[in-house]
Amino acid sequence: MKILVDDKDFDAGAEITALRAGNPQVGAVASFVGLVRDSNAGSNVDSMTLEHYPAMTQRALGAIVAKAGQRWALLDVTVIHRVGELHPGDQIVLVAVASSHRADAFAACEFIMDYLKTQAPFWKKEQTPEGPRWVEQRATDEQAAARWTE
Amino acid sequence: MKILVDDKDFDAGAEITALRAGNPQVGAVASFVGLVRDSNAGSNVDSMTLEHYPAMTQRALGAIVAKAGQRWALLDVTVIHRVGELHPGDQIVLVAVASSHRADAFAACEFIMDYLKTQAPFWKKEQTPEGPRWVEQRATDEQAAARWTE
Amino acid sequence: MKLKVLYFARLRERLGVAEETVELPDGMGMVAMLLDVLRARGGVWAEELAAGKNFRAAVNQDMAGMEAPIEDGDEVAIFPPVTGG
Amino acid sequence: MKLKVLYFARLRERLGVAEETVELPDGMGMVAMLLDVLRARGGVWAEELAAGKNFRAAVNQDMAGMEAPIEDGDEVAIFPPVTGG
Repeated sequence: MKILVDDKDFDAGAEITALRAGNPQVGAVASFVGLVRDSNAGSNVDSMTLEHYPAMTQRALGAIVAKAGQRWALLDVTVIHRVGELHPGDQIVLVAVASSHRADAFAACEFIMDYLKTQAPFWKKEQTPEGPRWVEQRATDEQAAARWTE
Repeated sequence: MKILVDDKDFDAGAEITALRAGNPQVGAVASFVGLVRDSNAGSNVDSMTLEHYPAMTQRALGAIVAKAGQRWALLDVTVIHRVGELHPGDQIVLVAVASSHRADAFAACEFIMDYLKTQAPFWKKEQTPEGPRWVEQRATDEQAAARWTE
Repeated sequence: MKLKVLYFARLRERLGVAEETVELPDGMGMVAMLLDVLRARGGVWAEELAAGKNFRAAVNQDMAGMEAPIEDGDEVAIFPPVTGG
Repeated sequence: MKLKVLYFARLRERLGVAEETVELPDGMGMVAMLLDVLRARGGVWAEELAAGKNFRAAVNQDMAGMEAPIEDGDEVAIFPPVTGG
Protein backbone atom coordinates (compact mmCIF):
# COMPACT_ATOMS: atom_id res chain seq x y z
CA MET A 1 0.00 0.00 0.00
CA LYS A 2 1.27 3.42 -0.93
CA ILE A 3 -0.34 6.65 0.24
CA LEU A 4 1.30 9.89 -0.69
CA VAL A 5 0.33 13.54 -0.30
CA ASP A 6 2.70 15.76 -2.22
CA ASP A 7 2.97 19.05 -4.08
CA LYS A 8 4.88 17.34 -6.89
CA ASP A 9 3.31 15.75 -9.98
CA PHE A 10 3.16 11.96 -10.36
CA ASP A 11 3.63 9.50 -13.22
CA ALA A 12 0.35 7.59 -13.34
CA GLY A 13 1.72 4.96 -15.72
CA ALA A 14 4.76 4.25 -13.56
CA GLU A 15 2.54 3.96 -10.47
CA ILE A 16 0.20 1.51 -12.19
CA THR A 17 3.14 -0.55 -13.41
CA ALA A 18 4.75 -0.58 -9.96
CA LEU A 19 1.48 -1.65 -8.38
CA ARG A 20 1.35 -4.91 -10.28
CA ALA A 21 5.09 -5.55 -10.67
CA GLY A 22 6.25 -8.86 -9.29
CA ASN A 23 2.82 -10.17 -8.32
CA PRO A 24 1.53 -12.60 -10.95
CA GLN A 25 -1.72 -12.97 -8.98
CA VAL A 26 -2.74 -9.50 -10.18
CA GLY A 27 -5.27 -9.93 -12.98
CA ALA A 28 -6.88 -6.50 -12.81
CA VAL A 29 -5.75 -2.94 -12.13
CA ALA A 30 -8.47 -0.30 -12.01
CA SER A 31 -7.29 3.26 -11.73
CA PHE A 32 -8.57 6.79 -11.64
CA VAL A 33 -6.86 10.10 -12.37
CA GLY A 34 -8.59 13.34 -11.41
CA LEU A 35 -7.51 16.47 -13.28
CA VAL A 36 -8.00 20.22 -13.01
CA ARG A 37 -10.57 21.37 -15.57
CA ASP A 38 -10.40 24.81 -17.16
CA SER A 39 -13.96 25.59 -16.12
CA ASN A 40 -16.21 24.71 -13.22
CA ALA A 41 -19.71 25.78 -12.19
CA GLY A 42 -19.94 28.21 -15.09
CA SER A 43 -16.65 30.04 -14.59
CA ASN A 44 -13.24 29.73 -16.17
CA VAL A 45 -10.62 28.41 -13.79
CA ASP A 46 -7.15 29.93 -14.11
CA SER A 47 -5.59 27.98 -11.26
CA MET A 48 -6.49 26.13 -8.11
CA THR A 49 -4.89 25.84 -4.69
CA LEU A 50 -5.34 22.66 -2.71
CA GLU A 51 -5.17 23.09 1.05
CA HIS A 52 -5.15 20.13 3.43
CA TYR A 53 -4.92 19.20 7.11
CA PRO A 54 -1.48 17.61 7.12
CA ALA A 55 -1.74 15.75 10.43
CA MET A 56 -4.99 14.14 9.34
CA THR A 57 -4.66 13.55 5.59
CA GLN A 58 -2.49 10.44 5.53
CA ARG A 59 -4.49 8.93 8.36
CA ALA A 60 -7.84 9.60 6.65
CA LEU A 61 -6.65 8.14 3.34
CA GLY A 62 -5.23 5.10 5.15
CA ALA A 63 -8.56 4.51 6.88
CA ILE A 64 -10.45 4.69 3.57
CA VAL A 65 -8.06 2.24 1.92
CA ALA A 66 -8.29 -0.11 4.92
CA LYS A 67 -12.08 -0.01 4.70
CA ALA A 68 -11.89 -0.94 1.01
CA GLY A 69 -9.52 -3.78 1.87
CA GLN A 70 -12.02 -5.22 4.33
CA ARG A 71 -14.76 -5.14 1.75
CA TRP A 72 -13.02 -6.48 -1.37
CA ALA A 73 -10.17 -8.88 -2.14
CA LEU A 74 -7.38 -6.44 -2.96
CA LEU A 75 -3.73 -7.16 -3.63
CA ASP A 76 -2.38 -3.60 -3.51
CA VAL A 77 -3.55 0.02 -3.55
CA THR A 78 -1.85 3.30 -4.39
CA VAL A 79 -3.35 6.69 -3.55
CA ILE A 80 -1.55 9.92 -4.45
CA HIS A 81 -3.08 13.32 -3.83
CA ARG A 82 -1.47 16.60 -4.70
CA VAL A 83 -1.61 19.81 -2.70
CA GLY A 84 -0.55 23.37 -3.48
CA GLU A 85 -1.11 25.34 -6.67
CA LEU A 86 -2.35 23.50 -9.75
CA HIS A 87 -3.41 24.58 -13.23
CA PRO A 88 -5.92 23.28 -15.79
CA GLY A 89 -4.76 19.93 -17.15
CA ASP A 90 -2.73 19.15 -14.00
CA GLN A 91 -3.23 15.85 -12.24
CA ILE A 92 -4.83 16.13 -8.79
CA VAL A 93 -5.31 12.57 -7.62
CA LEU A 94 -4.49 8.98 -8.53
CA VAL A 95 -6.21 5.94 -7.10
CA ALA A 96 -5.00 2.59 -8.44
CA VAL A 97 -6.22 -0.77 -7.17
CA ALA A 98 -4.79 -4.22 -7.97
CA SER A 99 -6.85 -7.36 -7.54
CA SER A 100 -7.16 -10.82 -9.01
CA HIS A 101 -10.52 -9.93 -10.52
CA ARG A 102 -11.92 -6.84 -12.17
CA ALA A 103 -15.16 -6.48 -10.19
CA ASP A 104 -13.20 -6.04 -6.95
CA ALA A 105 -10.71 -3.64 -8.54
CA PHE A 106 -13.42 -1.43 -10.07
CA ALA A 107 -15.60 -1.33 -6.97
CA ALA A 108 -12.73 -0.57 -4.59
CA CYS A 109 -11.31 2.15 -6.85
CA GLU A 110 -14.64 3.94 -7.09
CA PHE A 111 -15.32 3.43 -3.37
CA ILE A 112 -11.97 4.99 -2.44
CA MET A 113 -12.62 7.99 -4.70
CA ASP A 114 -16.14 8.47 -3.32
CA TYR A 115 -14.92 8.36 0.28
CA LEU A 116 -11.90 10.52 -0.47
CA LYS A 117 -14.31 13.15 -1.84
CA THR A 118 -16.27 13.26 1.43
CA GLN A 119 -13.83 12.10 4.15
CA ALA A 120 -10.31 13.24 3.28
CA PRO A 121 -9.41 16.75 4.48
CA PHE A 122 -8.64 18.57 1.24
CA TRP A 123 -10.15 21.88 0.11
CA LYS A 124 -9.94 23.54 -3.28
CA LYS A 125 -9.79 27.26 -3.87
CA GLU A 126 -10.17 28.35 -7.48
CA GLN A 127 -8.81 31.48 -9.09
CA THR A 128 -11.34 32.70 -11.66
CA PRO A 129 -11.65 35.91 -13.73
CA GLU A 130 -14.32 36.95 -11.18
CA GLY A 131 -11.90 36.45 -8.29
CA PRO A 132 -10.98 33.63 -5.93
CA ARG A 133 -13.62 31.24 -4.59
CA TRP A 134 -13.70 28.15 -2.41
CA VAL A 135 -15.17 25.12 -4.16
CA GLU A 136 -18.37 23.92 -2.50
CA GLN A 137 -18.97 20.23 -1.94
CA ARG A 138 -21.52 18.89 -4.41
CA ALA A 139 -24.59 17.05 -3.15
CA THR A 140 -23.79 14.30 -5.67
CA ASP A 141 -20.52 13.62 -3.83
CA GLU A 142 -22.35 12.94 -0.55
CA GLN A 143 -24.81 10.75 -2.45
CA ALA A 144 -22.03 8.83 -4.18
CA ALA A 145 -20.42 7.97 -0.83
CA ALA A 146 -23.77 7.17 0.80
CA ARG A 147 -24.69 4.51 -1.75
CA TRP A 148 -21.89 2.23 -0.46
CA THR A 149 -23.68 1.92 2.87
CA GLU A 150 -27.07 1.01 1.39
CA MET B 1 -11.43 7.33 -30.00
CA LYS B 2 -8.68 4.76 -30.39
CA ILE B 3 -9.35 1.05 -30.78
CA LEU B 4 -6.41 -1.22 -31.37
CA VAL B 5 -5.99 -4.98 -31.59
CA ASP B 6 -2.35 -5.92 -31.63
CA ASP B 7 0.13 -8.63 -30.70
CA LYS B 8 2.48 -5.99 -29.28
CA ASP B 9 2.52 -4.74 -25.70
CA PHE B 10 1.23 -1.25 -24.84
CA ASP B 11 2.29 1.53 -22.47
CA ALA B 12 -0.77 2.10 -20.28
CA GLY B 13 0.61 5.31 -18.80
CA ALA B 14 1.36 6.83 -22.21
CA GLU B 15 -2.13 5.90 -23.41
CA ILE B 16 -3.78 7.49 -20.38
CA THR B 17 -1.70 10.64 -20.83
CA ALA B 18 -2.48 10.82 -24.55
CA LEU B 19 -6.18 10.41 -23.84
CA ARG B 20 -6.41 13.62 -21.84
CA ALA B 21 -3.68 15.63 -23.55
CA GLY B 22 -4.85 18.94 -24.94
CA ASN B 23 -8.38 18.76 -23.62
CA PRO B 24 -8.73 20.84 -20.43
CA GLN B 25 -12.36 19.74 -20.14
CA VAL B 26 -11.15 16.31 -19.00
CA GLY B 27 -11.57 16.12 -15.23
CA ALA B 28 -11.58 12.34 -14.88
CA VAL B 29 -9.81 9.41 -16.50
CA ALA B 30 -10.90 5.95 -15.38
CA SER B 31 -8.89 3.06 -16.71
CA PHE B 32 -8.56 -0.66 -16.46
CA VAL B 33 -5.68 -2.99 -17.25
CA GLY B 34 -6.28 -6.74 -17.46
CA LEU B 35 -3.28 -9.01 -16.93
CA VAL B 36 -2.40 -12.67 -17.33
CA ARG B 37 -2.38 -14.36 -13.93
CA ASP B 38 -0.08 -17.27 -13.15
CA SER B 39 -2.98 -19.43 -12.06
CA ASN B 40 -6.62 -19.81 -13.02
CA ALA B 41 -9.38 -22.19 -11.98
CA GLY B 42 -7.01 -24.20 -9.80
CA SER B 43 -4.17 -24.70 -12.29
CA ASN B 44 -0.90 -22.98 -12.92
CA VAL B 45 -0.83 -21.07 -16.20
CA ASP B 46 2.46 -21.16 -18.09
CA SER B 47 1.26 -19.15 -21.05
CA MET B 48 -1.90 -18.15 -22.88
CA THR B 49 -2.78 -17.71 -26.52
CA LEU B 50 -5.42 -15.17 -27.48
CA GLU B 51 -7.26 -15.95 -30.69
CA HIS B 52 -9.71 -13.53 -32.27
CA TYR B 53 -11.98 -13.04 -35.28
CA PRO B 54 -10.06 -10.31 -37.06
CA ALA B 55 -12.83 -9.09 -39.38
CA MET B 56 -15.19 -8.66 -36.44
CA THR B 57 -13.01 -7.56 -33.52
CA GLN B 58 -12.53 -3.89 -34.32
CA ARG B 59 -16.18 -3.59 -35.30
CA ALA B 60 -17.41 -5.23 -32.10
CA LEU B 61 -15.20 -3.03 -29.90
CA GLY B 62 -16.32 0.07 -31.83
CA ALA B 63 -19.96 -0.83 -31.25
CA ILE B 64 -19.39 -1.29 -27.50
CA VAL B 65 -17.60 2.06 -27.21
CA ALA B 66 -20.36 3.77 -29.25
CA LYS B 67 -22.98 2.31 -26.94
CA ALA B 68 -21.07 3.69 -23.91
CA GLY B 69 -20.88 7.08 -25.64
CA GLN B 70 -24.66 7.20 -26.02
CA ARG B 71 -25.16 6.42 -22.37
CA TRP B 72 -22.59 8.66 -20.66
CA ALA B 73 -20.96 12.02 -21.37
CA LEU B 74 -17.54 10.90 -22.58
CA LEU B 75 -14.73 12.99 -24.04
CA ASP B 76 -12.50 10.19 -25.35
CA VAL B 77 -12.00 6.45 -25.10
CA THR B 78 -9.04 4.14 -25.77
CA VAL B 79 -9.37 0.37 -26.02
CA ILE B 80 -6.34 -1.82 -26.70
CA HIS B 81 -6.58 -5.60 -26.74
CA ARG B 82 -3.68 -7.92 -27.36
CA VAL B 83 -3.74 -11.18 -29.29
CA GLY B 84 -1.20 -13.97 -29.70
CA GLU B 85 0.93 -15.61 -27.02
CA LEU B 86 1.11 -14.00 -23.59
CA HIS B 87 2.71 -14.96 -20.29
CA PRO B 88 1.86 -14.38 -16.62
CA GLY B 89 2.23 -10.69 -15.78
CA ASP B 90 1.65 -9.61 -19.39
CA GLN B 91 -0.95 -6.97 -20.13
CA ILE B 92 -3.99 -8.24 -22.06
CA VAL B 93 -6.32 -5.28 -22.31
CA LEU B 94 -6.53 -1.56 -21.60
CA VAL B 95 -9.74 0.44 -21.41
CA ALA B 96 -9.33 4.14 -20.61
CA VAL B 97 -12.20 6.63 -20.54
CA ALA B 98 -11.96 10.42 -20.27
CA SER B 99 -14.89 12.50 -19.09
CA SER B 100 -15.55 15.77 -17.27
CA HIS B 101 -16.85 13.87 -14.23
CA ARG B 102 -15.78 10.72 -12.45
CA ALA B 103 -19.13 8.94 -12.28
CA ASP B 104 -19.39 8.88 -16.09
CA ALA B 105 -15.77 7.78 -16.51
CA PHE B 106 -16.06 4.93 -14.00
CA ALA B 107 -19.40 3.65 -15.28
CA ALA B 108 -18.37 3.73 -18.94
CA CYS B 109 -15.03 2.03 -18.24
CA GLU B 110 -16.67 -0.83 -16.36
CA PHE B 111 -19.48 -1.08 -18.94
CA ILE B 112 -16.97 -1.38 -21.79
CA MET B 113 -15.05 -4.11 -19.94
CA ASP B 114 -18.24 -6.03 -19.12
CA TYR B 115 -19.44 -5.91 -22.73
CA LEU B 116 -16.00 -6.70 -24.10
CA LYS B 117 -16.02 -9.84 -21.93
CA THR B 118 -19.28 -11.07 -23.49
CA GLN B 119 -19.45 -9.44 -26.95
CA ALA B 120 -15.96 -9.08 -28.39
CA PRO B 121 -14.69 -12.13 -30.30
CA PHE B 122 -11.60 -13.13 -28.31
CA TRP B 123 -10.84 -16.58 -26.95
CA LYS B 124 -8.14 -17.63 -24.50
CA LYS B 125 -6.31 -20.93 -24.57
CA GLU B 126 -4.13 -21.63 -21.56
CA GLN B 127 -1.05 -23.82 -21.40
CA THR B 128 -0.97 -25.56 -18.03
CA PRO B 129 1.17 -28.37 -16.56
CA GLU B 130 -1.86 -30.63 -17.24
CA GLY B 131 -1.92 -29.62 -20.90
CA PRO B 132 -3.66 -26.97 -22.99
CA ARG B 133 -7.24 -25.92 -22.28
CA TRP B 134 -9.68 -23.35 -23.62
CA VAL B 135 -10.89 -20.90 -21.00
CA GLU B 136 -14.63 -21.19 -20.38
CA GLN B 137 -16.76 -18.06 -20.05
CA ARG B 138 -17.72 -17.47 -16.43
CA ALA B 139 -21.37 -17.07 -15.49
CA THR B 140 -20.38 -13.94 -13.56
CA ASP B 141 -19.27 -12.32 -16.84
CA GLU B 142 -22.72 -12.76 -18.38
CA GLN B 143 -24.26 -11.43 -15.17
CA ALA B 144 -21.93 -8.42 -15.12
CA ALA B 145 -22.99 -7.45 -18.65
CA ALA B 146 -26.67 -8.13 -17.98
CA ARG B 147 -26.88 -5.73 -15.04
CA TRP B 148 -26.42 -2.75 -17.41
CA THR B 149 -29.74 -3.51 -19.05
CA GLU B 150 -31.70 -3.76 -15.82
CA MET C 1 -27.29 -19.70 -51.70
CA LYS C 2 -23.67 -19.80 -50.65
CA LEU C 3 -22.39 -18.84 -47.20
CA LYS C 4 -18.86 -18.36 -45.98
CA VAL C 5 -18.78 -20.13 -42.61
CA LEU C 6 -16.03 -19.57 -40.04
CA TYR C 7 -15.25 -21.48 -36.84
CA PHE C 8 -13.16 -20.24 -33.95
CA ALA C 9 -11.33 -21.42 -30.87
CA ARG C 10 -12.43 -24.72 -29.31
CA LEU C 11 -15.04 -25.27 -32.05
CA ARG C 12 -12.46 -24.73 -34.79
CA GLU C 13 -10.25 -27.35 -33.16
CA ARG C 14 -13.02 -29.88 -32.52
CA LEU C 15 -14.60 -29.54 -35.95
CA GLY C 16 -11.20 -29.53 -37.62
CA VAL C 17 -12.03 -26.66 -39.97
CA ALA C 18 -11.49 -22.90 -39.74
CA GLU C 19 -13.38 -21.78 -42.81
CA GLU C 20 -15.56 -23.35 -45.49
CA THR C 21 -18.23 -22.50 -48.02
CA VAL C 22 -21.62 -24.01 -47.27
CA GLU C 23 -24.30 -24.19 -49.91
CA LEU C 24 -27.88 -24.04 -48.70
CA PRO C 25 -31.09 -24.42 -50.72
CA ASP C 26 -32.46 -21.03 -51.71
CA GLY C 27 -35.16 -19.88 -49.38
CA MET C 28 -33.49 -21.03 -46.18
CA GLY C 29 -33.01 -17.88 -44.29
CA MET C 30 -32.04 -18.21 -40.63
CA VAL C 31 -28.91 -19.06 -38.68
CA ALA C 32 -30.83 -21.95 -37.11
CA MET C 33 -31.26 -23.57 -40.51
CA LEU C 34 -27.56 -23.42 -41.28
CA LEU C 35 -26.99 -25.16 -37.96
CA ASP C 36 -29.47 -27.89 -38.90
CA VAL C 37 -27.51 -28.53 -42.08
CA LEU C 38 -24.22 -28.69 -40.18
CA ARG C 39 -25.65 -31.02 -37.52
CA ALA C 40 -26.92 -33.33 -40.26
CA ARG C 41 -23.25 -34.12 -41.00
CA GLY C 42 -23.37 -36.24 -37.85
CA GLY C 43 -20.39 -37.18 -35.69
CA VAL C 44 -18.59 -34.29 -34.03
CA TRP C 45 -20.84 -31.80 -35.87
CA ALA C 46 -24.01 -33.21 -34.34
CA GLU C 47 -22.28 -33.39 -30.99
CA GLU C 48 -20.69 -29.94 -30.80
CA LEU C 49 -23.61 -28.05 -32.31
CA ALA C 50 -26.35 -29.92 -30.40
CA ALA C 51 -29.15 -27.66 -29.18
CA GLY C 52 -28.06 -27.76 -25.53
CA LYS C 53 -24.46 -26.79 -26.32
CA ASN C 54 -23.15 -23.38 -25.48
CA PHE C 55 -22.09 -21.64 -28.70
CA ARG C 56 -22.60 -18.26 -30.34
CA ALA C 57 -23.01 -17.02 -33.90
CA ALA C 58 -22.25 -13.84 -35.82
CA VAL C 59 -23.63 -12.83 -39.22
CA ASN C 60 -21.47 -10.46 -41.21
CA GLN C 61 -19.38 -9.73 -38.11
CA ASP C 62 -22.31 -8.88 -35.84
CA MET C 63 -23.39 -11.08 -32.96
CA ALA C 64 -26.58 -12.84 -34.08
CA GLY C 65 -29.25 -15.02 -32.54
CA MET C 66 -30.48 -18.29 -33.98
CA GLU C 67 -33.38 -16.45 -35.67
CA ALA C 68 -31.13 -13.91 -37.41
CA PRO C 69 -31.70 -13.82 -41.20
CA ILE C 70 -28.97 -14.98 -43.58
CA GLU C 71 -28.60 -14.26 -47.27
CA ASP C 72 -26.49 -15.44 -50.17
CA GLY C 73 -22.92 -14.23 -49.73
CA ASP C 74 -23.15 -13.71 -45.96
CA GLU C 75 -20.28 -14.53 -43.64
CA VAL C 76 -21.51 -16.60 -40.71
CA ALA C 77 -19.21 -17.40 -37.79
CA ILE C 78 -19.83 -20.01 -35.12
CA PHE C 79 -17.81 -20.00 -31.93
CA PRO C 80 -17.80 -20.69 -28.18
CA PRO C 81 -18.77 -17.91 -25.75
CA VAL C 82 -16.04 -15.29 -25.89
CA THR C 83 -13.37 -15.08 -23.19
CA GLY C 84 -11.31 -11.97 -23.92
CA GLY C 85 -10.45 -9.10 -21.62
CA MET D 1 -9.27 21.68 29.97
CA LYS D 2 -7.25 22.98 27.06
CA LEU D 3 -7.91 22.15 23.44
CA LYS D 4 -5.86 22.87 20.36
CA VAL D 5 -8.37 24.11 17.80
CA LEU D 6 -7.60 24.30 14.07
CA TYR D 7 -9.57 25.96 11.28
CA PHE D 8 -9.21 25.24 7.58
CA ALA D 9 -10.05 26.63 4.16
CA ARG D 10 -12.98 29.08 3.93
CA LEU D 11 -13.53 28.96 7.71
CA ARG D 12 -9.88 29.74 8.41
CA GLU D 13 -10.17 32.77 6.14
CA ARG D 14 -13.48 34.01 7.52
CA LEU D 15 -12.57 33.53 11.16
CA GLY D 16 -9.12 34.98 10.57
CA VAL D 17 -7.34 32.29 12.60
CA ALA D 18 -5.67 29.02 11.66
CA GLU D 19 -4.92 27.65 15.10
CA GLU D 20 -5.57 28.62 18.69
CA THR D 21 -5.74 27.17 22.17
CA VAL D 22 -9.22 27.21 23.69
CA GLU D 23 -9.75 26.73 27.39
CA LEU D 24 -13.00 25.10 28.43
CA PRO D 25 -14.33 24.53 31.93
CA ASP D 26 -13.52 21.02 33.12
CA GLY D 27 -16.42 18.66 32.62
CA MET D 28 -17.44 19.96 29.22
CA GLY D 29 -16.99 16.98 27.01
CA MET D 30 -18.52 17.20 23.53
CA VAL D 31 -17.63 18.91 20.27
CA ALA D 32 -21.01 20.68 20.44
CA MET D 33 -19.97 22.40 23.67
CA LEU D 34 -16.77 23.74 22.15
CA LEU D 35 -18.89 25.16 19.33
CA ASP D 36 -21.18 26.87 21.85
CA VAL D 37 -18.16 28.56 23.39
CA LEU D 38 -16.90 29.69 19.99
CA ARG D 39 -20.33 31.00 18.93
CA ALA D 40 -20.55 32.97 22.14
CA ARG D 41 -17.74 35.15 20.78
CA GLY D 42 -20.40 36.69 18.54
CA GLY D 43 -19.79 38.39 15.17
CA VAL D 44 -18.33 36.20 12.45
CA TRP D 45 -18.03 33.32 14.94
CA ALA D 46 -21.74 33.24 15.66
CA GLU D 47 -22.46 33.64 11.97
CA GLU D 48 -20.13 31.02 10.49
CA LEU D 49 -20.71 28.38 13.17
CA ALA D 50 -24.51 28.84 13.39
CA ALA D 51 -26.42 25.58 13.70
CA GLY D 52 -27.73 25.66 10.12
CA LYS D 53 -24.27 26.18 8.62
CA ASN D 54 -22.51 23.42 6.77
CA PHE D 55 -19.28 22.60 8.57
CA ARG D 56 -17.48 19.50 9.77
CA ALA D 57 -15.28 18.62 12.74
CA ALA D 58 -12.47 16.20 13.49
CA VAL D 59 -11.17 15.17 16.90
CA ASN D 60 -7.55 14.03 17.03
CA GLN D 61 -7.51 13.73 13.21
CA ASP D 62 -10.65 11.61 12.93
CA MET D 63 -13.92 12.89 11.48
CA ALA D 64 -16.27 13.46 14.40
CA GLY D 65 -19.90 14.29 14.95
CA MET D 66 -21.19 17.03 17.25
CA GLU D 67 -21.66 14.48 20.03
CA ALA D 68 -18.08 13.19 19.86
CA PRO D 69 -16.29 13.34 23.25
CA ILE D 70 -13.39 15.72 23.79
CA GLU D 71 -10.74 15.66 26.50
CA ASP D 72 -7.98 17.86 27.76
CA GLY D 73 -5.17 18.03 25.20
CA ASP D 74 -7.28 17.01 22.22
CA GLU D 75 -6.81 18.52 18.80
CA VAL D 76 -10.15 19.61 17.37
CA ALA D 77 -10.42 20.83 13.79
CA ILE D 78 -13.36 22.71 12.31
CA PHE D 79 -13.69 23.05 8.55
CA PRO D 80 -16.08 23.23 5.58
CA PRO D 81 -17.17 20.02 3.82
CA VAL D 82 -14.09 18.64 2.07
CA THR D 83 -13.59 19.09 -1.68
CA GLY D 84 -10.51 17.09 -2.69
CA GLY D 85 -10.15 14.49 -5.39
